[in-house]
Amino acid sequence: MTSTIHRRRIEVLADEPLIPAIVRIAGEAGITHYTLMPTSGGAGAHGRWRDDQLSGATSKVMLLAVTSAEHAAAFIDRLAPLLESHHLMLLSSDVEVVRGRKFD
Amino acid sequence: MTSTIHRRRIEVLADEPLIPAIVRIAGEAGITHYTLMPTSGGAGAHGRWRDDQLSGATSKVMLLAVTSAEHAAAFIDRLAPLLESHHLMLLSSDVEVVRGRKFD
Amino acid sequence: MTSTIHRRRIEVLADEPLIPAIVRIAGEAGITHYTLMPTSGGAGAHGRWRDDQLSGATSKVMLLAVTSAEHAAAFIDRLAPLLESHHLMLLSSDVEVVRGRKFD
Amino acid sequence: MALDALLQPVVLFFLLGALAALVRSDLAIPEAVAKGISLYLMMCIGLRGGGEVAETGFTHDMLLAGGAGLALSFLLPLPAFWLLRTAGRLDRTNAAAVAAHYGSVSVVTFATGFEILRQTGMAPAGYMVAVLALMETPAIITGLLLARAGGGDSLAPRGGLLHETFLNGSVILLLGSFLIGMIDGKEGLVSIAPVFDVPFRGMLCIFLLDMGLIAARRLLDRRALSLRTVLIAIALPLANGTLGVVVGMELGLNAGTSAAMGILAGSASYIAVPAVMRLALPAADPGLYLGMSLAVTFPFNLTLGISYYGWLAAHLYPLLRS
Amino acid sequence: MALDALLQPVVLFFLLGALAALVRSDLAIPEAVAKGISLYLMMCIGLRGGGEVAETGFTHDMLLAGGAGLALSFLLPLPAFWLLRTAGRLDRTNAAAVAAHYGSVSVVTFATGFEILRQTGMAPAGYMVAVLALMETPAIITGLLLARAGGGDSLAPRGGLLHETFLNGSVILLLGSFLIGMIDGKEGLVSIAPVFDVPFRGMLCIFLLDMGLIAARRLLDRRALSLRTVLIAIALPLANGTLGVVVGMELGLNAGTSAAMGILAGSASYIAVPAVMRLALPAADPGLYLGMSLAVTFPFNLTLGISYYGWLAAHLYPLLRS
Amino acid sequence: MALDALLQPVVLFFLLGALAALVRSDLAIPEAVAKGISLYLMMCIGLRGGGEVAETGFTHDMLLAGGAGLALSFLLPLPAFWLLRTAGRLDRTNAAAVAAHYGSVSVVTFATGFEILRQTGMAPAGYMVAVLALMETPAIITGLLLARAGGGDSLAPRGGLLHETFLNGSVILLLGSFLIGMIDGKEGLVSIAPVFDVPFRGMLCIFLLDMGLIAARRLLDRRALSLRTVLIAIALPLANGTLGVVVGMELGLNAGTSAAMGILAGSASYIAVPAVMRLALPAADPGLYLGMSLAVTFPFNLTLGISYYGWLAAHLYPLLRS
Ligand SMILES: Nc1ncnc2c1ncn2[C@@H]1O[C@H](COP(=O)(O)O)[C@@H](O)[C@H]1O
Ligand SMILES: Nc1ncnc2c1ncn2[C@@H]1O[C@H](COP(=O)(O)O)[C@@H](O)[C@H]1O
Ligand SMILES: Nc1ncnc2c1ncn2[C@@H]1O[C@H](COP(=O)(O)O)[C@@H](O)[C@H]1O
Ligand code: NA
Ligand code: NA
Ligand code: NA
Repeated sequence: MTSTIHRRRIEVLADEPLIPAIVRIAGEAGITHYTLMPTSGGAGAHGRWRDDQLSGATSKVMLLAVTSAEHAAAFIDRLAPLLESHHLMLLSSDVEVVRGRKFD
Repeated sequence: MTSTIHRRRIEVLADEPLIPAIVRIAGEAGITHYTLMPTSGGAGAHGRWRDDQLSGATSKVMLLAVTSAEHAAAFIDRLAPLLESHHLMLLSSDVEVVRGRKFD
Repeated sequence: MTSTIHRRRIEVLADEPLIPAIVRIAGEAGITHYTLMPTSGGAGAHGRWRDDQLSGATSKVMLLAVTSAEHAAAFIDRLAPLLESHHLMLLSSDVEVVRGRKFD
Repeated sequence: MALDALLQPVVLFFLLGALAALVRSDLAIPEAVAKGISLYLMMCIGLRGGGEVAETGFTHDMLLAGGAGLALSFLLPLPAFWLLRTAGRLDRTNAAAVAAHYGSVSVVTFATGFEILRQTGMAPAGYMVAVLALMETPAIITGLLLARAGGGDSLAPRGGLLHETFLNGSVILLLGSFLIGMIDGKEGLVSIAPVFDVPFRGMLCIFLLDMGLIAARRLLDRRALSLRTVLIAIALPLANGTLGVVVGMELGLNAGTSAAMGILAGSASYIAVPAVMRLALPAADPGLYLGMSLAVTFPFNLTLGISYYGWLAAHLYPLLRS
Repeated sequence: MALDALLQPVVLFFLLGALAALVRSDLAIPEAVAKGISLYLMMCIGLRGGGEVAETGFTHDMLLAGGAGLALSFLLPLPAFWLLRTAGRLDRTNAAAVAAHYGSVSVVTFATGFEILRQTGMAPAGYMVAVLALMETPAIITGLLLARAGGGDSLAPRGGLLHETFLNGSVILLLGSFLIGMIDGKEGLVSIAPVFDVPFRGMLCIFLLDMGLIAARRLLDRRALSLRTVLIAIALPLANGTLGVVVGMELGLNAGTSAAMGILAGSASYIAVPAVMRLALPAADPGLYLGMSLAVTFPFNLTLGISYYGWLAAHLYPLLRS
Repeated sequence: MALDALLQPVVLFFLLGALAALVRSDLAIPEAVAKGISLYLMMCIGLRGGGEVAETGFTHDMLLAGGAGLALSFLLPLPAFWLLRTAGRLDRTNAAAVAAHYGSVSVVTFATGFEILRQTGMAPAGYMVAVLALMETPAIITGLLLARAGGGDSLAPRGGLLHETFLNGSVILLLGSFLIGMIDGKEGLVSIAPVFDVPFRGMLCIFLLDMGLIAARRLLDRRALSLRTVLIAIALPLANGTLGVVVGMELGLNAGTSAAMGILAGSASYIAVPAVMRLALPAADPGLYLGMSLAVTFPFNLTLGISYYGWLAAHLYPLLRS
């Protein structure tokens, strides 16, 4: 049976215009591999929204990054102060991967 | 290092026309914040499907809600009886967030 | 309160043209139920990419399958040797479901 | 007429799509584009109909046709329900859901039929577009009554199902475009004709290419379809369509308009009704009602049905008029 | 003119969309299609303007109009900011973000106004398209200065915000199409006119249907909008538009061109500016600035504003010329 | 001719897109729309070609051109493979994958060349569309043989790779539209010409704007591209294109048709082949083969290649005929 290693699964939901900046911050935290997933709508403390590609200002993208506990912690530390001001959602959970090195 | 709090990550996959109703039920369970994610196809006990925007009747949407254990339980209790009849998929897992209050 | 059962949540990110083959392999591992989710871009060891529907050769799809530990292990065993050569990402995590039998 | 009709680009593109799906090609039209075109077609149909009514004004025929359309949409599900329960061996819920589809109408079948009839000099009256819009929803109500379903279901929307039914996007867009067409009249529409009139047939080709793909893929995954249901999905349009033509004739409508009435009666919905049924009768199997209406009845009407309704109207006309 | 303008298909489709959203219909245009059409409209406008300038060549009027446009875009946010701070009771950041929107312009409002003015024989000069492009971005700079925001924000892009501002997709596409229009001239554009000229009005109808849906849905979810902000969202276009018309007149531009200047000054951005503001002033509420510009000002301009600016220009013209 | 060709709207929009990407603007065409347009272009090309063949009927030239096309597609990958292995220093798998792209063809390069040749009075024969379709797939087989790859790979589809290859969506749509064009003939297509003929050039502009964005963005992320591979991506079209023109001439095809043969031989696939290669040769780097074909060869052909093939054909013609 293939052995798996534990890593952190980090998910950040952010407005589309903010994604390049968040990717940059991830890089600063040592996270260079990620996947972007589309969303179609939602609701939160700042009201409802539905995907709007017109200006892109109110469409949100989910950034998924699987990484080591250290990098995850560094990323969270950098992002934490921005969560409230930038209406971000940050999730962190446990995940298992096969090729451990690939997700450091 | 930023401290994180444990919450429940609830995911519900449902046909697009059912989403407003499910959002309503979530609200009754005290869950008012959520994110909708698109899907492009799949297969289950009721056969294969691929996204069809024509009538929307057979395109499915994934509703993601991060909430407290109590609200999650209340939501699951309300949804459980509908899972089979409405071809829903309900997933619940552990997740860590930074701003605990925001996800109660 | 509705009782939930633990299952494995398997996620595989793969180039669109590979999905049918991966679905086939999942079937061989006893996994016949799955959901496909779109992605819009990302970066990894093989560089950045953004969704391209022109040839579909460089757009990636996330396959989500919730299943029993055994089936999950069988699937991972079959997929492990292909991960590197086919630029796949395989994630496995714990998830709770209501109707256990449905996710065996 | 049959063969000519079959060899028209619109039909050939449908067959091309079906063929591509049957040989399991990966050909696919982006869903967003297909959806956009289907909305576009509704705007075209609505504007065209409204523009013509703006010229002819309200006529006696119009009221007759409207009343007949409403009646047909309300009543056609009843025999269909009976047939599906007996010959089709479906349970009450599924039978009711399917019956509603056959009482309602298919916008694209109507559009294609309209084009084909125009080609053969049997252009239907413009007000039939209004009849089309009128016929979309009543069948849903009959279907729900047959299923004994109400707002009882805990997922049924607050406002009740009628809201979902009458404010369905396709209904609103069709009626709204029809009104705009009536307000602006043909002259007022000239400036937008390059979009909503001239390219209509061509756009229909692209849409039918997609419909061919969708229909054939449903047929391949025919889990829900049995030989019985397939046969019924051919018998219902024939019966309903014939009835529609005869009703039109009896009301004194001209041949083309009666043919259009037949097309409406014989067609089955795959946009408005499925969306409501999924919500109102979740226990009903979408694979069944979409399989029957989209994978069997739609192709049948497109390839044979329309020509038959046209032929019937053309040949009954002299008899009934003499 | 007002009523005629209101009954044009373009406006009626906007109202249809708004109505559908208000009655909570599920009607929706796929985002990809809406985005595609908005890019298409920019290409059309750019090509048309460039083609005309290629004929007229650079004129004195053109320079005057361009300078005036730049000045208006830079300065209009100042009084707006003051009004939003005092009467609107907004904090500095939100006031600055909103002010930037009103200094900038709305491409679709301009396009619709252009069509309506042409219909009434007041076709503006082609170079106003260049003025449109010039006016999109300066207001953003003023807005950022008013908010005292710079690259300080840790999420601000490396290249600073000016890059985001001037290389915004809509700005590039508009200017690029304008240049292509100038290079190829009207003759060179003949072969692509069937796409970029003839169908323009019709495509605008589809786009405005979507705008109606978006605007009304924002209005329904008017969490961020107060009566004060709604009133300001009507007062600003009136004031700015009037100023724009007068400035155009004073510069000796003809009536139609002055009206266009009024439309530009009176319109508020909902594409370029929100995208930059979301990044530059994250603390500002998108619900507020998009609510005001998209849900209030845009419909106001479309239904009344444009007609008013045109009327004003038509009546001031003789006075000032005599 | 070169400069004229460069200043045509189609090319200018490609350059605009490339420029926007190079300055890192966020301009982007929704993928669904781009995909929709690429399918539309294939339908147009197929219908047009089929319509013309319906008039001319099958000719001796047609068979010659078809045979030559097949041969070129099968054989061109061989010298390309050798060049990529030696000068390009690529491993067997990557060399084989890239070689297959250059044996196959680019539909949009052909379409653009067709338009440019028509402008300069060198309209190629309609049957070249059939040759285009014939040339899409044989090179894939040669490529797979060169890579010594078969169904061995555990991910290779059940039906083997030939299914993927010959039933690729673009191949089916092109051939299907060609057949429909032949069946209905030019008269039969008149009613859909407003969609599939008149707007062709304009739609091509929008598509090329997107291609410019995609190509330039690939170039910016040229991880996989070395100077060697870039030079080869320019040498191959020149060599293959010249060969194509000469072959056409030798077969006695007229200048325009020979130029089209050169365009086909000189162009590289970026739709059908990558999709199959990703599946058949997963070890091959998509960044490499898409980078070469899309980011280097496509722009080269569009800006210089097409004009060169046309020039060559125009000048060789008299020589060979005398
Ligand atoms: N508890 C939650 N669960 C799922 N999504 C959330 C949650 N909270 C916020 N979001 C998403 O994040 C977006 C911004 O959150 P907020 O800043 O609270 O408006 C919302 O519109 C939702 O799409
Ligand atoms: N075990 C599973 N893993 C992932 N997705 C599932 C699973 N079971 C069901 N689904 C999704 O839920 C849909 C409805 O499930 P069913 O009611 O079993 O047909 C399926 O079409 C899948 O998209
Ligand atoms: N650690 C990671 N977290 C999230 N997504 C990843 C990660 N590694 C790889 N991916 C995704 O998988 C794709 C292929 O990975 P690679 O083979 O490393 O290029 C990347 O382009 C990403 O979209
Ligand atoms: Na019917
Ligand atoms: Na303004
Ligand atoms: Na080639």
